[in-house]
Amino acid sequence: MIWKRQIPILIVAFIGALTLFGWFVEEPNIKAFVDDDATQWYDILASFAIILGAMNLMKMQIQKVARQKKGWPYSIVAIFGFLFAITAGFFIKGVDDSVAVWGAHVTTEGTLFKWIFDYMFTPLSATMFSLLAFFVASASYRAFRIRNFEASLLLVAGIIIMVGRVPIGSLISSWVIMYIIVLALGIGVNTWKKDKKITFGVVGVGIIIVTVAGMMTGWPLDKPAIFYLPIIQEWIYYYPNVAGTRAIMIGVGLGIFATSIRYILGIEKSYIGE
Amino acid sequence: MSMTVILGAWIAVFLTFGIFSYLYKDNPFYKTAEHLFVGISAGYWASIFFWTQIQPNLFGRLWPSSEFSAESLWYKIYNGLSFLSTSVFPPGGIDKGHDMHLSYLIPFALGIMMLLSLIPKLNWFARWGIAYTVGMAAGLRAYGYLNSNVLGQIKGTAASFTDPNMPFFSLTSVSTFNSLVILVGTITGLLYFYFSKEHKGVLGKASKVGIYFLMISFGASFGFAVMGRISLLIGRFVDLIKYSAGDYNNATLWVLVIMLIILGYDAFKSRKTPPVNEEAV
Amino acid sequence: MKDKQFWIVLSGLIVAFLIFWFAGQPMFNEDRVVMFITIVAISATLLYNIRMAKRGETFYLRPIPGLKAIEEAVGRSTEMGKPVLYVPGIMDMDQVETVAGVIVLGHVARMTARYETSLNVPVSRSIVMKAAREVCRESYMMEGRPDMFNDDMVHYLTDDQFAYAAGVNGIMIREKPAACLYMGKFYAESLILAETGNSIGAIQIAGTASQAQIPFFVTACDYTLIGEEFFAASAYLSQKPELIGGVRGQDMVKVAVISVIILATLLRFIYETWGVGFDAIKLLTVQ
Amino acid sequence: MKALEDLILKIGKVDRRWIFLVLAIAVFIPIIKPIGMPIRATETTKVVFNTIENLPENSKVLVSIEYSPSTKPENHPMTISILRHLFRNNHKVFVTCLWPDGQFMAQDALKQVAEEEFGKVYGEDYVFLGFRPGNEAVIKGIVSNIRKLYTVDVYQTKIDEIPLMDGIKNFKDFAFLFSCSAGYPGTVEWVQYAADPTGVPMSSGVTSIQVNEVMPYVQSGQMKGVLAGMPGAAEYEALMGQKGFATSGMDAQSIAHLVIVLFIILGNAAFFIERKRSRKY
Repeated sequence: MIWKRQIPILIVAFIGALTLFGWFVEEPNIKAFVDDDATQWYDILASFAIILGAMNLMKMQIQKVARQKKGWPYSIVAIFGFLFAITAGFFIKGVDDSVAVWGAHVTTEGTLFKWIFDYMFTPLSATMFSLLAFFVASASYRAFRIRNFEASLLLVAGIIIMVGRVPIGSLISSWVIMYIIVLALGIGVNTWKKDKKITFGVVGVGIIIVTVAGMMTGWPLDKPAIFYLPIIQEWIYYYPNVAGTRAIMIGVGLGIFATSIRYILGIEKSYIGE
Repeated sequence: MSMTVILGAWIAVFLTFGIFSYLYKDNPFYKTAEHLFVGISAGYWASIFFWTQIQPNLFGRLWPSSEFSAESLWYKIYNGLSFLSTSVFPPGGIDKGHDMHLSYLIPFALGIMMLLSLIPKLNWFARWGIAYTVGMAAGLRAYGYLNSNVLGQIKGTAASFTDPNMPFFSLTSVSTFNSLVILVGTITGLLYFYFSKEHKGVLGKASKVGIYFLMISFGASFGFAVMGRISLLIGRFVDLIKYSAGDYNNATLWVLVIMLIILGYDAFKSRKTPPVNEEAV
Repeated sequence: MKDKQFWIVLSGLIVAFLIFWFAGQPMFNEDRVVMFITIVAISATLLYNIRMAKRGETFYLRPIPGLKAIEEAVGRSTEMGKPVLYVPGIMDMDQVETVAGVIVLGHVARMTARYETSLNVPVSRSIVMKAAREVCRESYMMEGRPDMFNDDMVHYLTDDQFAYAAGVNGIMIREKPAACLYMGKFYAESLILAETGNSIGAIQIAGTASQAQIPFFVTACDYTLIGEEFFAASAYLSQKPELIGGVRGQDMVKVAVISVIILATLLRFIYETWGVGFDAIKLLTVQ
Repeated sequence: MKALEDLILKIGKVDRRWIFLVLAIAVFIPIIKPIGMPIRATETTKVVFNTIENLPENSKVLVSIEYSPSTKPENHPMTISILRHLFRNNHKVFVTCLWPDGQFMAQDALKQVAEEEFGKVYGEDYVFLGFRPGNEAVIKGIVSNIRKLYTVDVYQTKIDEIPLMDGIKNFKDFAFLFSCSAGYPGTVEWVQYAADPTGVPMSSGVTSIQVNEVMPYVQSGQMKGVLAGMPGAAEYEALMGQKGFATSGMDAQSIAHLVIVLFIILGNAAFFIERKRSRKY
């Protein structure tokens, strides 16, 4: 029990405290260990963890094949892929030592490993991510609804960022935006007063004001600046957005700090499955 | 163009369309491509991490070529390992510019224990190595997050209101108005996540304002997320267009046509049997 | 001052540090003393609250509207005679969000047991399946309806992200649940799930801390528990002292952060206008 | 009016595969037939440009590559433009990677810019240190002692034999850091463990998804500007006066965004009509 439970907790407490207080200690030996060797050990263990993950995955796939679970022929494909990559990683370089020695082969042009990267790993991972563009499109059509004020705020901010960020946004005149605002105002007044006369009055007066102002100034594309999409977009992005994000960032930062301290003090033991 | 490049292009196109075919429905092309992805990436990551860290920085410190002597017992062990694989353990020690550091036997042992945890009875073996990484990450993050994400942000929020050159209102540059937006937004946003008191009265109003700021930032995230996905799609299309050229024997066109025929035939055939969950793509 | 032991240890440590400091603070990086004090202060606050919670002190946690919404959703399912679908995310139990998701599942299972509504929980990890089953069984026992519980309520689909999404979509379209609850760690599949749920007209409630997915949930679901709200809800439901104490402790730190922001702004104003006091911004810059 | 409402409702129920097709066409056509819309640089992009422009000649700049091929369309054009800018102003460039795939990306960019466009000499004008696993621990290693972490470069040449590495001991020896990042580990970790604790200025190019995560750092001055996604890369290309991949994708990006906005509006129109009708009955 002590090996399975107490020692891991002790390791976390010791290494965690050492690293945390390593930020404050000026003693050269401790500093050298904490900053250089301890981090190197961490890097090495991180690599072992990745290899362990890969082996675990393969273990599961092999079990699937051995027990002929549903969809097992696809697991053979996965195992084949793994073996192929491992072969290129450890057994067949594909080039001479003069081009790349072992170790450099994982990055050098012309090796089998690089070929796998270029023609298998790259298209697969890139396409996986680009699938999402399609899902965003269909969800924006069928699911993103203005249910309440919060959702409408979100969608409006999102649309302004989406259009204002790309070149087409700078082609939309600020006067178009003003007309849209007048119409939106009309909708707002309509839901509030529920009187068609007042609505038409507001919209009519608004349109006349915007049109007269436009004729007097000669309809400049980007003036007045507060109605020009790229400018609105930049303001939202740099101020209200940062304020909201910062609130979340501080909250998350405190959360991570709290979790880390709980780990170091041994209160949180989820890493040993408790 | 060399044969391997053309073959590569064909495979790349096949895999790209294989993944895209999920948009039509979950089908064998997609499943094959996806499982291949799982396998390839596992092997790929394992190889990369081995050759960039374990071989040079662990073995390179345990058996450096700078202190090689054929007589010592330590290097006799090495020669034994070298017999297994000359690529990982080249004759004469590993030359990566390190001195010998036997303290690195500790992470080596922890790493071996991690790998041994694959044996079901020894699965707790991994805990020691994981405990080390958890402890170290906790120590690093506690400081990093507190300094950059809490203190740094407090600093950024506590703006200066005394600069005489600062305009009161300006959308794109620093102004008193914008500094106030940040100040109010951050504080009310934090209040929304305050749980020890019911959100009524002043606190209720403040947290209401806070949620509006949060929603605007989620809106921006939304816009950026859409933007990113579209960019990636553009990248894929550009690649597919590249591979449709004659240099690659029009890989894109051929693969697309063949796949459409197979999926179309399948759809035609399954039309005769009633669809079970047609929309369940 | 209820926790004597805590205060004795803390003041002992402070005295020890003061002695160390006035003894010329050997081997200590003075530039970072602000960070050091901050770390000790926040840790002490957290620890104090956790200890208080463990000693049985009850803390007030504000009602979270999302939990009320869950109750209504289950109620509507009962009225319509349709099942409730619960998705605990796609990650393993080592993620805090999955753990929170499973805790909320326990709460939902108690309601479905009480109202005799059927519950469907597809999962994508075998360990999550075990944990979720255990939690559901316990909830049905506590409501005195062990007869209604069966293991198939919680069933494993597949580990693969999109294959799992396709499987859940299939369930939604076949069974047409009246309520879909998504509570856990989500990635890109959030969109696919929420879209399908929307198309079958289900009430949807989500809870996650995955920041990139929150916007999609907010626009596609009827209610979303955002980040810390989700954790607070699960702490509240779990009644575990270390979780509740943690929420309370972090709340205190948040108030402190807000006070420091206001104070620093004021100090900065005073310092820059009249040159009185000190530069608060410089103090907060720790290199 | 009723006919229009019916039409909107009808297309509101369309199979989602049609929506997929519309998006595919909206992205595909502008790639084939570009319009060439003008690009307007945002303030945060200009800040990055000016910061690099104002570095004194022969500055030592660390460029860290943290992305994989999955986000190549967004990040790669940034890397290319930044390298161009640095080499054009005769700075010394040091390249590291926190992501294993970043090595390939960096290699690709260096080959194109350093070798082919500028004919720079390896070891004198730039060094390619490559990837080390370990996330934030690697950053901590670079900050405290880069020579312990990197004893050899990517080509397995010893660091001591590379002239440019003379006098480089740790992160403080660099004048500037540019991180081209797609997630964890990346920009956030560089701010937390390198820029904030040392005060060395940094900028970053990030994927669209990540922008919001780093914006508070930009606003508070912990980072000097940021390049946001593929549009950010296109803006940088415009500032550099050298068009590239990102610029050529902007038309497709614009059209696709318009299509998505249109989808949101149409979808909500259907939603409101439905709600109005269900209230009546």
